[in-house]
Amino acid sequence: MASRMRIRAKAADGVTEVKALMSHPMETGQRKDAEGNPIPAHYITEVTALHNDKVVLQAYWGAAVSQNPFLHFRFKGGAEGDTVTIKWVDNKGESQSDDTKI
Amino acid sequence: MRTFGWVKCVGAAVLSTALVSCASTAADAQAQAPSFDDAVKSSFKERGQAGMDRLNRNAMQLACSVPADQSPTGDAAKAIQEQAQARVVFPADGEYFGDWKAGEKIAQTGKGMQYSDDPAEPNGGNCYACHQMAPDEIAYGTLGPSLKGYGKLRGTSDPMLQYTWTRLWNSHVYNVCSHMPRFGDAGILTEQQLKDVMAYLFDPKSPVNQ
Amino acid sequence: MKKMSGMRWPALLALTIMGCASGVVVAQQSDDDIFAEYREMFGDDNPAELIEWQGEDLWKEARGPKQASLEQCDLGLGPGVVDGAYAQLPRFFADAGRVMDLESRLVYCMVELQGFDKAEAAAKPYSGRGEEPSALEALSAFIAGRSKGTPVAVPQDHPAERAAFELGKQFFYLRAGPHDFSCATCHSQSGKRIRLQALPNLTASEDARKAFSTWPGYRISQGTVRTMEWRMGDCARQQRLPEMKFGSDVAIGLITYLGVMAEGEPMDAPGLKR
Amino acid sequence: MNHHRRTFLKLGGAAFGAVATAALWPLRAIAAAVRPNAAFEATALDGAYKQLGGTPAESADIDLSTPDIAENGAVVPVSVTSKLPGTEAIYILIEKNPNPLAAGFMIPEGTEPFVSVRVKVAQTCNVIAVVKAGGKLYSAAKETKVTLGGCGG
Repeated sequence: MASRMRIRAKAADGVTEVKALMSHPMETGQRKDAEGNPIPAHYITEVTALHNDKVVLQAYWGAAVSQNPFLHFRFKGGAEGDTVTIKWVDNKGESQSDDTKI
Repeated sequence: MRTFGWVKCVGAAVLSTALVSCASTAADAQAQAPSFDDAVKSSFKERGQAGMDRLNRNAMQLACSVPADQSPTGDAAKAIQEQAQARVVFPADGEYFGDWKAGEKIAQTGKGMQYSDDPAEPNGGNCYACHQMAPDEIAYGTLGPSLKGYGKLRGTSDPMLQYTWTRLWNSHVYNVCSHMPRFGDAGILTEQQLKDVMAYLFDPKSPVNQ
Repeated sequence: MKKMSGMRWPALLALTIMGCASGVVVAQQSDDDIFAEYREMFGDDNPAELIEWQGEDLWKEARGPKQASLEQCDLGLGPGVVDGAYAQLPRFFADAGRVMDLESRLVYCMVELQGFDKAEAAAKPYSGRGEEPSALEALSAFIAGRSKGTPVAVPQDHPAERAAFELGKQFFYLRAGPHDFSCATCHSQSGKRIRLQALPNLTASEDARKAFSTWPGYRISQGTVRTMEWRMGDCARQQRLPEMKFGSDVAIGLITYLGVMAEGEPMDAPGLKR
Repeated sequence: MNHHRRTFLKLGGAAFGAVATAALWPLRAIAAAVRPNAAFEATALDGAYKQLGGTPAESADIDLSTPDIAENGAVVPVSVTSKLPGTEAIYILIEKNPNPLAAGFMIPEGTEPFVSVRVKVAQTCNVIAVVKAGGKLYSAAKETKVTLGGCGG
């Protein structure tokens, strides 16, 4: 139940607008913690957005995307009640998927 | 732990709020002083280089712990300013200028004397936090006056050099409750660092004067 | 968002001026809007929301030796009432016999309801670099978020509440440490900035309202929600003072002082901060 | 008292590959269905361009929106809209970052050639949008100033 992604999808004039906030540290591997030990790189590498079962955006990210990433895009079509799903995979092999209704 | 100039000079008076006798807040301050001091002491703990002694206030700090419109005036102000003047130490070798490039670093650096800072590292002066200096540095604060073209506008006469050194050493000589840290008097910057900052302000080659 | 839309026009003006004057000339006056365009681009998408959700889960989760949730915690408006509670904190709590801000009240509830050891509950109030938000950060984000739109009304009825205000106000002007800094050094003049950062004049109602109503805030530079006590303590660090203790009289006094100065402003936290 | 409650699916290396592939299978139709790892690893702009397929030509048909001055380089909002027909991909590069390529977006048929994200900008430099359209690369650049804030630094 503790969803760690916030997805908002709104359809208007035949276009669906999607905004997502993901919870992720997006560590570059170049920072040090309070004790001076390096914090290992940990960042999302791939994000896939689906409208129902169709891929509407495929993103590849590096560590330069900011912590708790934000993504905003638009696709044609989409109707109230349709599902928008966003999945991500990171460099440690962790992944998460969340969806919302338009 | 550094020793501050005022510890030697003001001595026991520093530690006693009862000696505040300034302007209109005197009665309030005295009525509240004991419990206020206790509340403050119990609200802090020593950490890193920031010891509890930092909560002990000298005469200037006590008198200036009020809103600006209640700052000491008249004899009370004069006493603080004279005491500040008497403690200014001018360069032993009579030389006011160091390296403006080193001075620029000091002006840019805000680190130093926080409990999160490494005491082995030199302190910064953080001039840019409050002052405009070199015209091409846009990240400057506005709490203090602009120092753009400082040396070019003012020249390098002896009185101007003495005035500027004194400002850096202890700004309270000129303005009783100045917001500016006492960079020399409180041991924030070394004599050499102060000379470097002087060079940054006055050197014709310094970006400040471009 | 109120705080942003109010600044839009002067900001555009400032940016236009800068654009015209060959690049990088920044006017000395009225330039607390330099980052307005930057902030505008964030819109309503404040990552604090992710942390508010964590806080909500944590509020409802059975934890501690007593395996209880915090849902019966009395934040001042009665057990379990979260909506609008933050806008009336700090306040005097008869059960604890002292004035408490949100964070010290949460520790009290963790001890009383969940059975945590007090020292343990308050041991690490703020998360470190690269760490998940602390329990108090997440809970504060959630609880403050549930006061959105509620006007700030920090009570001054009990003598202890008035004493907290007086202590905070007096401390606000206290100059100490090697740099002689007080809160007032940076926060008692209007329209000033440090480097490029606007400095709120916390002795003036307009700035105090804007400042108080937007804490806790998502701190962009730290990627997490920071709390009002963190704000007080980190200012003290930069004042070169020793560490301001979590839940201390001075911390709660300062927050009371600022809250009273912000009277009437609708809460808009968690805000978005540098 | 840190709050650890991740809902992550923890996966081993091999399993990860399988799942990733499964998740991506509908993308076969899209030009680049594989992360351009070499481009992400490039440490200078030229190298990143090379890995993406060559130096792009400047184009006025790309709208790139970034703030003139960022309050914090850790989070800089960037939006890109391409008016180039047949836009297949949008890349965002930060000229002076240790690895300039920050993100790439594959735009399938039916998705508008627009993306908005927030990226880290290590120092004042150009933010560059590269658009792949009709098999060719185009670019637009805009400088973002990253400044020093606050009192303690």
